[in-house]
Amino acid sequence: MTDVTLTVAGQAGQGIDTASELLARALVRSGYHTFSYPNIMSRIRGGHNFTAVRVSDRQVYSVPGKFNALLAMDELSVDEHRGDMVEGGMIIAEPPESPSPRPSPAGGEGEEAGIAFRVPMAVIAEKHGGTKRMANVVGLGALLALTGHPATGLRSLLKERFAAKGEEVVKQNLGCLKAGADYVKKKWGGTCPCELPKQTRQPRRLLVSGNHAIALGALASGVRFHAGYPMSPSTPIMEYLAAKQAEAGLVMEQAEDEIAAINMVIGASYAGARAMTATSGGGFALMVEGLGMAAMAELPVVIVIAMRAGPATGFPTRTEQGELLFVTSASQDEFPRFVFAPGTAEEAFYATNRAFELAARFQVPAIVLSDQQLSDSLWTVPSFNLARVKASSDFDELLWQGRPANSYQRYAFTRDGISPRLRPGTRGQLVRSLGTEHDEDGFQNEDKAVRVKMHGKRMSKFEAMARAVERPTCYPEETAEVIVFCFGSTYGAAREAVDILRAERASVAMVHLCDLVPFPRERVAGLLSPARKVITVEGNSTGQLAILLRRETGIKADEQVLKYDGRPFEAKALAEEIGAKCK
Amino acid sequence: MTDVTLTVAGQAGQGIDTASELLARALVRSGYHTFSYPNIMSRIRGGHNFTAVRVSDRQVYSVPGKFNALLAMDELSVDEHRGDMVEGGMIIAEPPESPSPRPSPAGGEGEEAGIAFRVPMAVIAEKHGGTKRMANVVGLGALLALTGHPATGLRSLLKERFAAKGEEVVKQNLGCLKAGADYVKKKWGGTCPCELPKQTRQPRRLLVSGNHAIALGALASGVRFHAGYPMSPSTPIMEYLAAKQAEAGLVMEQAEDEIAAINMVIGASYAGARAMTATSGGGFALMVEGLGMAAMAELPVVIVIAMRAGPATGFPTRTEQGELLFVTSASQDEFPRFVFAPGTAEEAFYATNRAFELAARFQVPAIVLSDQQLSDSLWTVPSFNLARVKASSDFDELLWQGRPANSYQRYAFTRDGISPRLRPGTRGQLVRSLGTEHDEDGFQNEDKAVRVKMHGKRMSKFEAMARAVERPTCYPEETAEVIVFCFGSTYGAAREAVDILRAERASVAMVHLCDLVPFPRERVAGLLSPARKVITVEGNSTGQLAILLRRETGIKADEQVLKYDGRPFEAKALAEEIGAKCK
Amino acid sequence: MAESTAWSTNAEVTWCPGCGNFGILTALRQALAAARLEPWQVVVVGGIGQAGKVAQYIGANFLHGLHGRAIPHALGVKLANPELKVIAVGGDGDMYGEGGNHLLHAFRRNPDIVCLAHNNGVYGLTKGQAAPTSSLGFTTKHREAGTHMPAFNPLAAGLAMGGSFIARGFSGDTKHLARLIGEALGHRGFGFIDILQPCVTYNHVNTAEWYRKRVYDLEVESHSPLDADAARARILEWPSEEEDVEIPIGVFYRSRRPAYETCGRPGQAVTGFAFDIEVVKKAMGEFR
Amino acid sequence: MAESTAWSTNAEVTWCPGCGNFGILTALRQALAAARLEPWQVVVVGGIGQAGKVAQYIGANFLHGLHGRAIPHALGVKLANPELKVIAVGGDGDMYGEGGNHLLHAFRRNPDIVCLAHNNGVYGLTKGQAAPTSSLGFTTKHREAGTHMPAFNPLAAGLAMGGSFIARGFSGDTKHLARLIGEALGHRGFGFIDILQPCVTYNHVNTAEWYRKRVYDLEVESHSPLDADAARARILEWPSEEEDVEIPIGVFYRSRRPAYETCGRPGQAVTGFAFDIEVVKKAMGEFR
Ligand SMILES: Cc1ncc(C[n+]2csc(CCOP(=O)(O)OP(=O)(O)O)c2C)c(N)n1
Ligand SMILES: Cc1ncc(C[n+]2csc(CCOP(=O)(O)OP(=O)(O)O)c2C)c(N)n1
Ligand code: SF4
Ligand code: SF4
Ligand SMILES: [Mg+2]
Ligand SMILES: [Mg+2]
Repeated sequence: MTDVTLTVAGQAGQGIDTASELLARALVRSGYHTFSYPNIMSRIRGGHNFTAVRVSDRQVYSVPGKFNALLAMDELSVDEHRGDMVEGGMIIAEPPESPSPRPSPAGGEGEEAGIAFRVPMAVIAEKHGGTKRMANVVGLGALLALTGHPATGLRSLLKERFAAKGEEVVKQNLGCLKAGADYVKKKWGGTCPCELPKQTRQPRRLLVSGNHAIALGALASGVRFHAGYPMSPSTPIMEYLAAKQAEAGLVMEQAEDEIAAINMVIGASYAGARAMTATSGGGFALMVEGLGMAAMAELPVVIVIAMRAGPATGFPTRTEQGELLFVTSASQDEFPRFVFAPGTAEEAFYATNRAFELAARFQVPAIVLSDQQLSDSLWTVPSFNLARVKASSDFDELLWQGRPANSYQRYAFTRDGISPRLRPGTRGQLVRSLGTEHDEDGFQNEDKAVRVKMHGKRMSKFEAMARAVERPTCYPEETAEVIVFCFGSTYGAAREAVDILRAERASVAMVHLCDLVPFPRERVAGLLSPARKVITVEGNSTGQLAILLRRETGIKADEQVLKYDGRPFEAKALAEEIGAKCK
Repeated sequence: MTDVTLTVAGQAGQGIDTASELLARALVRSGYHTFSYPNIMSRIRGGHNFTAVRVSDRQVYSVPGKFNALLAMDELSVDEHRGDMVEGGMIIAEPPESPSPRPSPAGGEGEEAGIAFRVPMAVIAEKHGGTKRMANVVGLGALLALTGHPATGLRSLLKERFAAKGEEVVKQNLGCLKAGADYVKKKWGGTCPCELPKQTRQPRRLLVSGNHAIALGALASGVRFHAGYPMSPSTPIMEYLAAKQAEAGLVMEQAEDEIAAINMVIGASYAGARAMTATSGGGFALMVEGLGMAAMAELPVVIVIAMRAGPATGFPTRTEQGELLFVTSASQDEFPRFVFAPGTAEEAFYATNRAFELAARFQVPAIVLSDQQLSDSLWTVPSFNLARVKASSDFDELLWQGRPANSYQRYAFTRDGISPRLRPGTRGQLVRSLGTEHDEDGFQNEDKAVRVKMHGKRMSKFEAMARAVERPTCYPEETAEVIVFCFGSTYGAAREAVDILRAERASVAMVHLCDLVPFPRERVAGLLSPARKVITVEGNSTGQLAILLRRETGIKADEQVLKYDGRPFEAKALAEEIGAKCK
Repeated sequence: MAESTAWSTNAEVTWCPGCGNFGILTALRQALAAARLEPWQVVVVGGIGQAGKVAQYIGANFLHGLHGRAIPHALGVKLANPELKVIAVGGDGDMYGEGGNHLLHAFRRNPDIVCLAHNNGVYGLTKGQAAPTSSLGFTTKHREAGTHMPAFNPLAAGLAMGGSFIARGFSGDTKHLARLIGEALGHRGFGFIDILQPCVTYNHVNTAEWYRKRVYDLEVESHSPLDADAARARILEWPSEEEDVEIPIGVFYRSRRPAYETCGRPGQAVTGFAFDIEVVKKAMGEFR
Repeated sequence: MAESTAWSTNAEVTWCPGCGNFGILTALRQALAAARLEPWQVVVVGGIGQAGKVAQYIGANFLHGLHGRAIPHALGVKLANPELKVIAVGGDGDMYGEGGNHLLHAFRRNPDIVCLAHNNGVYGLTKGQAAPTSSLGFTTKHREAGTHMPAFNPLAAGLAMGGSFIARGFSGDTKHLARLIGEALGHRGFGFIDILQPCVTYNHVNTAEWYRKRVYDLEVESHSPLDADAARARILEWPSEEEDVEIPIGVFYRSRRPAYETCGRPGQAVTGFAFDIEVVKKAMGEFR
């Protein structure tokens, strides 16, 4: 079994993203599974960023522990990650300009785990017709050569990627790639500190970030309107849909602020468009009033929230799961809503589709709760199955043809609390929507009996909504002595931790909750009965999932694993923690 | 025992507020307890408003059932409240302009409970030098005469109230009052359908709205800065502090929107002022990001939220308790906060003081959760005891005298997580506050160890905060078989319902939670053990207090009484509901 | 063409007797009736306040939204379905206070939306606080010292932001106002009208009388709305402590700019449920 | 007087090499050093974005707040303690996008606050989206069609709102900018400076070169900042597709208006814990 980690590190602006993405994609195309997590600072140039690309022949879901290889674009990266290398791991780095004060990493020197391969990447890049900025491609060439993996995949990828920039650029890139490989082959020919053999099967998989999976999920659900305001780590969703405007016939509007964004979405939804916005916790805080407006007017909206560490501006580019309870009860007074917290990019795609479908069906807001780990990581996923995607119309205009003029009642009382929708602009009918308490016709009404009935109508949807959500995922079985509960992107590490523990013969299983509101109460209660011990694992400091579990089922988690340092869980460390609490 | 209800009803703009307030105040001065709840529509003129003034020789806390007297300023009010009268209750109204289609109310006519006293109030007002607008004073005169209560109190009140407008206006008002009394004395001399005898003891009590009690609590806590944006039912707090600016040396700033308001408050708090804002749920929704900012920067702020029915614009002038869970977890990520939900105006005064003191001591945000019933009602309260008020400084400038220049660390790690505060402008020291994760000096920092420590520092306050809050109120004892739990202004009706039930020999007691976050977990758990049955009573549709109880203690309420029609609980109806659930 | 009565509704009108809003409502109904529009083609988006209630009093589609948010709501409607005639209505607190940012950027965007701002110089529904348009020194019940800010000048803001239709009406001159709204309805772009509206209950400075004495019609003075400099000068005409001048009403400025919903947009309604699955497949393929 | 070095901090400056922000930082430090202020007398309030980081780079008190909220934060500080010298700093996204409403009303209020808006025509920290000041047609990585709105003109907005100090600086002319900031620091009122700032990473239209070729000093052209009409005309000078004109920098307009914190206010710091219990007793008595 292969499970190695190739890390690209350096300053913001040194092409860490590109290099690591190209590397991962080439490997995915050749049949590997990958998981890349970008560790980024809130700046555009300089500082220290690194992306660890985990590569395996099985599916991988979480950040690695140690690195097998490091492509260090600056010396700081070498210093920073020396201690992260596996014994004998390779470090590809520039020859130090001046001998560093600390001993430079070298094989067998005892305290250093990494073996240094000093490659003058910038010089080589310049020599091969490129600029210094192509040093990363030289590095990639060197790295790949040292894994013994064929460079063909990367070569065709570079060709595709730079085709638009002209042949010259393609040639330079290919030249750099080759020169990097040649340099190491010549100097350290035959060394292969981290082997990545060619895979035999090459299924058609995608390499996609969580954000892009969500955006694709929206496209596959017929999204036609997105208004947003940039906010890390959600911005790529809006950027992606902006780029797709013409092709997909959709409107992407960058608003002056988040309040405008959500209220435009509400307007578009009223008009009849499938509408969404994406933001992070701070932007969502500004949308809270709009959330209630959508609910009161019974207009479906989808809000994606990619959580980052807070409070307030917090850690703009780092992960956390601190907003579960917030989104569950945000906005004044009460109304039904959906909350989904997918665990992987694949689940994010389908959960986004569920969000659109169920929001439309029940005419309520739906929230997709992502986090920086899920949103920013690059995931290897099987091609999304469009046959599994639900896409149905929320309008039945035919219903209204031939009806007496002006007979439409936006908030007609019905058996299931759902009043048929109509688009404004339908001949002879008027559509009245509002955020004030109202009667069936959609006029403001202060009567208490009307209030009780109308509020009841809205709230009554909740039960059917509870039946419409998906059950939690149990892995690998339901009868273990210890059950680990988690939500969102903690799934990956928890799942792998369970594998590790079970390999050590521990009776542990896990339950991942994606569909959190309405809470799958019975199902979870059922899962708990045979369990001896409940451990919750989440990326916050108060144990919000544990609180939710308790308030919904009365069950108190026996143990909690909490993390709030802005970094994702690591499977091995998590396994140790869980293991310790199992005893 | 006296417990009667005198209701003033009519259109917005007909002086319902003034008349009912004068009536209540005169009765309080003469030794009665009163409770007035204004039932208002979201409009300035017309429509139908009414204020029921409950008058008793014992303390009263909640809206009445039936009315003993009705001063109806228009015929709609007569029609509207016919059915609300006790048998033989009196209705003072204008002679109908045209005979009404329905039989006009008269004593002994069978289906009508009220006895009509037709007084041409407008005509009398105009005859006595006043304008039509003084019809309400004529009505008051008539009403008081029919209770047999001396008019001296009301007379001196009118003198005080209109002194600033000149003697002529005073004279007109006194004339109208007397003319009203004379009219009924002449026509129905000797009739006294609802007696209000002179009280012997006349303790110095206040008649104050919940909003004004909160504003006074703020003044007594040294508030020096308020920024706000008008929103029913909180607006009177801001209006009151605006009027007190010069006298109390404070700044009241009407902001362009709620976001500006909370962020000004944060700026003022940073500068060192005791600062607050007041709003309703919709305005608070817009302040949610600022709440997190205050928390991250560790700046004390006090936010008063007067809840109204929602979602969205909902019922702008009606009551509800739908935001308990929202305020408990509002804003991104996690931080400690206080939440107080006082039950009476008296409690609101002291809770506001607690909010200021504890916010300052722990450098955290504090929320005072009021609702339209608490905020808008007029309460009879004993003079607030300023000796019970805590008012201590949150700064110790002396500490920094003689320290080396530039040695101040805003976020210094301390044993209790509380770093000494300093005002910017202190010679030789710099104060750095921010909403991004930071080190002790107050500089942005992305290190994970620093994050864990700094987040831990903030969160660590929670335990001491939990020790600082007040215990829930038990009434009248702790060992009953049934315990009713409530929060906020539901207190009054619940308390009276318990009285009613105990008078019927039911073993019922109640617990009122004012200090809700940190939740008094042990105390509540302790209270629950001997109880056979837990019933929660709250003004919302999902049972948020029950959810909070369960998530904090694991205990599930056996029964819930929920109300969400925008109207407050009535003691008698509530007693019946609780009684039914006791069985 | 729809009759004028078709533009009313069953909702009880809850304004104070004598309120300037009645004149605006009448003018709007007349303008709609004159504009050859059918009620179902029109969406009125209202903010929260006395002014915003207009949404419920016009017999058309309505979205009666949040305080301050009529413009983003309206923009969402218009971008989603450019075929609808969209009218955003709100008070001066709504449009210039809570929603000030949206108004600024609406002028820049220039969507084909009519925007009516009822300028009564006060917060009516919340009982008489100063509004952005309250004049300097305007006192309120509880604030005897008066406001300390010069009044917000919405027309100047519009001109500064590149607005394409900048007008002022007066609720007391319904005929003129109806014509103005008609012009705004005909304009392809952001048709903004600040409407002077007496509030008989809370604004005792800018009364109907006060306005009636001072307003004059720009057209009569043969002002050319194509002349930005002239517009700039006219916009500054407002009575002050020092000088009691007349108040111009009419179209101050007008220009041709493409309507926002036609700029780089699908150009047709994106409402309803229909999309091209092939686009999704292709999009997925790009992640290989 | 504090030395210029006293105005720096230990925080690592995280801007891209070549970023225009460096020039602004230098100019601000120079202006502060020249202004006879002590660091502890100054509060820098920063928004969120590349520009807002200035708060952490100036060796003074700072409140580094929320995106778009530097102005209300600053106003709170100033109203609570008028003795502090308060400087609000933010990007064009910060000040004109998210915080646009606050800026509008700050011009009206006229607090004695210096406001520096780093105008790089782009959202820097979030990686290159169009900002309100992006020029019409400005393309971004993902939006090849470009923006469809004319650029926000902050100076025109300021003038329309009755701003009392309206200026433009250029990060590439530190000396001029330092003098301008010095003037704003000396002005008793809202000292607003829009600062042209190249973003080497994301704005390839308005580069340092582009600006350097075009900027000219208003003072050299003997523009009088007391002449509002002249200011209005100058403010419109900006290169367009049709005409490539020069860009004026300097003080466009200046007027005397009382600073807001002196209007009907306690007039002194309301910070710290001290209040008159007698006032409370009297207040209580009023409810008898
Ligand atoms: C977010 C929010 N803040 C405050 C309010 C309360 N509110 C309702 S109407 C209004 C202002 C009314 O003034 P204006 O917009 O001028 O309208 P008018 O009543 O004068 O027509 C306010 C502040 C609200 N509904 N929502
Ligand atoms: C409420 C909120 N929305 C969005 C963001 C994300 N954000 C951070 S900086 C920024 C904009 C940066 O642009 P600008 O203000 O022009 O500053 P610059 O980086 O260009 O100096 C945004 C949108 C945020 N921090 N908070
Ligand atoms: S308060 Fe003023 S604006 Fe509101 S309805 Fe009455 S008169 Fe009109
Ligand atoms: S992205 Fe632009 S504004 Fe930000 S630091 Fe780099 S050059 Fe400066
Ligand atoms: Mg108004
Ligand atoms: Mg910028």
